[in-house]
Amino acid sequence: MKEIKLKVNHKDYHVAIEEDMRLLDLLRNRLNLTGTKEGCGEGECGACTVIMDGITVNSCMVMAFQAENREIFTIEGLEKGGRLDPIQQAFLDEGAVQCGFCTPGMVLSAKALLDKNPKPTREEIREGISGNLCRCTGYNKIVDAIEKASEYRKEE
Amino acid sequence: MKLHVVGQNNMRVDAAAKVTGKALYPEDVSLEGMFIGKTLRSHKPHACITIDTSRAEAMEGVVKVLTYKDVPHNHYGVLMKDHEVFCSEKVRRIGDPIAFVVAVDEEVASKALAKIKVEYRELKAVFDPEVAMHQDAPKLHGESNIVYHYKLRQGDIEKGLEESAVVVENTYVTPMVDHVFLQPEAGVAHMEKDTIVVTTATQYPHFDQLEIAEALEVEKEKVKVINAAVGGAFGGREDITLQIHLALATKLTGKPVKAVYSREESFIAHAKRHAMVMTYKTGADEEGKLKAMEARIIGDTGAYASWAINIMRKAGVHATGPYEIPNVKVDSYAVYTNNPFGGAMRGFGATQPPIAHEQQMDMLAEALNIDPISIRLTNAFKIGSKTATGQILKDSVPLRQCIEAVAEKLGFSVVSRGV
Amino acid sequence: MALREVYKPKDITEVLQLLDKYKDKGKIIAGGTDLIIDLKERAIDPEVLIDIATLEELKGIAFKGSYIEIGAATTFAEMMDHVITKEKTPALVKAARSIGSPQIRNTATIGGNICNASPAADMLPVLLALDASIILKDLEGEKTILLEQVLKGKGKIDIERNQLLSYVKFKAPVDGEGLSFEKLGFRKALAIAKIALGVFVEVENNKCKEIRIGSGAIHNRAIRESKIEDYFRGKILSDAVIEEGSELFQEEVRERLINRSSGEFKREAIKGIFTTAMKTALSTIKS
Amino acid sequence: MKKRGKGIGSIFYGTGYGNGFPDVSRSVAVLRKDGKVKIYTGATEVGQGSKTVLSQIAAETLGISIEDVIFICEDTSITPDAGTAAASRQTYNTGNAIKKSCEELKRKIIDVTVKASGADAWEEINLRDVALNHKGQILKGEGEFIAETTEMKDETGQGNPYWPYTFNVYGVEVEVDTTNGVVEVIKAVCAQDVGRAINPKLIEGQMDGGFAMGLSYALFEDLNIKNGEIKHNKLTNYLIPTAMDVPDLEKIIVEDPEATGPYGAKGIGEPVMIGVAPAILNAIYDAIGVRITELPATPNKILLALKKKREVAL
Repeated sequence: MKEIKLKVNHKDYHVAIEEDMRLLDLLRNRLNLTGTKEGCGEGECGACTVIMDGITVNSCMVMAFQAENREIFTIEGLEKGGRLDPIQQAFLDEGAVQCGFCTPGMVLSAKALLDKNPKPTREEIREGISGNLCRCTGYNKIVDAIEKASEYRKEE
Repeated sequence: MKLHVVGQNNMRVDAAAKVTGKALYPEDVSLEGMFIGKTLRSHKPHACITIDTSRAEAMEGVVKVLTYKDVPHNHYGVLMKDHEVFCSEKVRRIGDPIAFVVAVDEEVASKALAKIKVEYRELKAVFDPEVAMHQDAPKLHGESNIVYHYKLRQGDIEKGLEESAVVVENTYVTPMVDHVFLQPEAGVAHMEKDTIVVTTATQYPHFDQLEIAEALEVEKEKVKVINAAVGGAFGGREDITLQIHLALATKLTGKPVKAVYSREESFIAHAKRHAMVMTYKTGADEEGKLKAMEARIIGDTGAYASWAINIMRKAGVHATGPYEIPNVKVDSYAVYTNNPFGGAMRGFGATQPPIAHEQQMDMLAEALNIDPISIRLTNAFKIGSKTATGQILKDSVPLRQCIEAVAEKLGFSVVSRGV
Repeated sequence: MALREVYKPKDITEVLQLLDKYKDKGKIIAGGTDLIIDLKERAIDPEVLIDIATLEELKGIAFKGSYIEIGAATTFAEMMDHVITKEKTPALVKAARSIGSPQIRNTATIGGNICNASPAADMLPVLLALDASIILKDLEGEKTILLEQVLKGKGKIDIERNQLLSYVKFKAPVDGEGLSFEKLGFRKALAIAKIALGVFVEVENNKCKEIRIGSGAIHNRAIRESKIEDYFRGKILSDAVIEEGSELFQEEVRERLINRSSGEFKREAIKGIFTTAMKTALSTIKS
Repeated sequence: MKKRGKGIGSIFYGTGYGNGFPDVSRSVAVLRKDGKVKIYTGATEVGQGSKTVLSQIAAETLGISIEDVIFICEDTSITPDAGTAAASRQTYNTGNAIKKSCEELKRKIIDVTVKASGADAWEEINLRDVALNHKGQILKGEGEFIAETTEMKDETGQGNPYWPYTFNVYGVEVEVDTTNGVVEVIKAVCAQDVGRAINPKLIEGQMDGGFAMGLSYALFEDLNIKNGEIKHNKLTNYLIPTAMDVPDLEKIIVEDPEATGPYGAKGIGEPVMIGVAPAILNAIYDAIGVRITELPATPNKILLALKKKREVAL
């Protein structure tokens, strides 16, 4: 048992963890943020993607104790005042959501990509989400949505 | 008829909950005081077994270890009841469920699995469906491994082939593949007075309800299936995986029980697309008009039938492709082997034959020096066409329109054969 | 899993003390992208994890005289964006970019890639081509050793349990020297290398003065293909010579992988990927 | 060397369980106190979009907006059985059942309002008012639809196993690297017969998803089963395409309304996936003159087939 402090979605947490716990287990089981999903447990599918200190990581490949004093963003942290983030809105507008299991990870990869490269080409978008596997959409409408999101973000 | 909602790009009614992470998939559901369940699966393809769960049951934190002895009616299956909820005497594939540990948490459940002793007395196994069809091959269920044989006959195949200017013969092989829906199987079961409630992700909640009720020998109304958000299916969630295990566990312990499969367990637990060996002989006249098509399709349904009968029938009906062929002979078989079991996957038996018939068409075209578009337009179904089963296509047959649209967009023309 | 203690040390000395204290019960974790899978599959069963992911002393890329030194905890994403690697060793950037996915590149480190010692590791062929060395520290001091000498086999690396792989260093390529990286994978991302090659070549008055070929996924570890190197040294690197050398390489691969199911394929494919790697290396030479 | 080739794959697909297997969907439409309408049916949303498409069919039949339809399909104790979310049957089969249940509800509402206010033109009727003023039993309509399918004869397979049939054609252009056998799909077109598009954007999503799954079936996927054991049993060795492996797809929706379909709609969930692999295999042949007859067409299979072709040619 170990106590750690970390910030998740702008909120400070002081939480007890097990030494062998993964960041994914900490988010889902201790903080009940079940929007972050586990699709493979091997760092392959990206369904567990979160943003840690500004960069995307597979939270199944980060130990919980490694998150001490770091800032984490999960899908639940994107809405501001009940209003969807432009990326979430673009995913809805472009029909980029089907079963939804890859969507949280996909949205966060898109956010990290756009934060670094506000006007990416379709190829750059494809590389930006190349760590997020999807079996339903065939990716094209997700690429459309991220293109649309870069326009929405410009207007803000 | 002016339509104002049909034809519109309405926003998906379920998208907002999914894009905000609020949608609840079964693994996201946790109940007060719940136990964790884990399945022990066979790692031998064909063996007689004896099970000793005593050391697991004695472990601290283990609530119960379920085996076939706990199951009122140990048989289930979508068509044939050839599955066992837990294997009693024999395992027929790697991954067959043998026991289900119910424990206070994940770690105890995993440790307990390792404490269950299974003695395997290996039996001769068969993995090649063509070998499995022989009388002397090891049998999995009953007297024969041939689950089903579909016959399609139209016209006179010999005459058709003789009259053909060109006949092309080849064998095509497609492997078993997996649905890889992103959300691994998960479920939570709990009691609401005397009703068993199973929350899971399934393609047919009412059928899961029926199979649970039959296995536990309770009335259907005493079972309620809640279909949480489903993380993709593609046919892979038509067969039972953990639903009966969870229902039985909650019924016998009175406490909520949750199980979540790892990706590796998902790979060995659920059905696969049937592997098929398809031998085709197709004949056409000088102008590329199809005269005859003979196909022998062998489907490997692995250790259990699941939808093999409907799937191999669909393969047989669709073996011709969307073309009018006067003389047709098709035999499609579903055969048991000790491979993982074959079941529904997107296309349900009609996905494999096009790998054959569309390449046969191109080979005929090449032999007759016709381009691939023309040979398809010559034979393509249209309103009034008769299929090989004698069915008249009476309405909405825009196949030629589809071929022409694709040909035009891709700039198809007679192209060199890559020589 | 009997993991009892986890540490996030503030500096290298504290890391070394922990390593010395726990010896084979302690394990370094940086990106964790290989280690956590090993933990899950019980391939390893450490009692103590020592996290160096955020240890500034072990991060960063810098010139040390004519050498470039990379901290072992530097991630592939950092290597892809750094002015020195982008300017001096674009092949190393290409190798980093070919690894896994953005999420993996944001956490996986060059030190981790070396210590995991996968035969198909994407970074090792280029580092071998650069004749890189690694700096190992322990409580007594530090030692510099050629990377090639520590790679012993699949997952086997010759580093003591109380030693910390701290830096990787290699001479920065200069005028007259070229470097390339080529990888054959079955997917455009999240692709394990089927063949990986790093080629360093130095040309002087049109002759091959020095050549180093690092290979991955065609042996039980990343190695230097010395037999092929010997063929090229001193020759004019014409198309015909490259053709001949590539056919020698095919023969070498055929023998080496004679009873491997992938042998026939890799023997066929090595010709094209090696030819591309050679020609690219030559094209990067600035005279 | 990189060589290019084009290929086509055209297929047909009979939707529904088929061969006389009972293919039944049921639905109940209930007028709520606030004038909205609840639809109860067991049809499952697995990601394919049925909850939205079926809500649109209900809204169209009742002349209301989709926001006024509350779609309930998650609980077996309050929903009638509507069969599996499979066989590309939900839009067609349950769509018809929902349309019938809404038509019955509409008839009951008209009966009630004619008695109360004489108005019988549906456009003039305001459901909120009807719900508020109506005192009697709650107004609901039930609908059932059974697909047209007959059992085929055992010996000859003659009969009408499926109805309707849906058609799909893919055309692709591939580039094959003859030094390593890697295939890249550089251009792709899909023409999908839909009868009538209930929601075009959702159909496009199915076409994109079917295309990626078909491409994966042709080039990537193999469980690699040896002696009954799945060797490719993890996402690291069982490969499916990443976003970088799938090109953009040109999508042509072909409408030719089918008389028995709800507003002419047919099922498309499976056909959108089936024409891809054959088209890719034909394109590979067109590029390098090599027939891959055993899936998947991985680089090693293609490279060794090219080698054999060269040796045969000598």
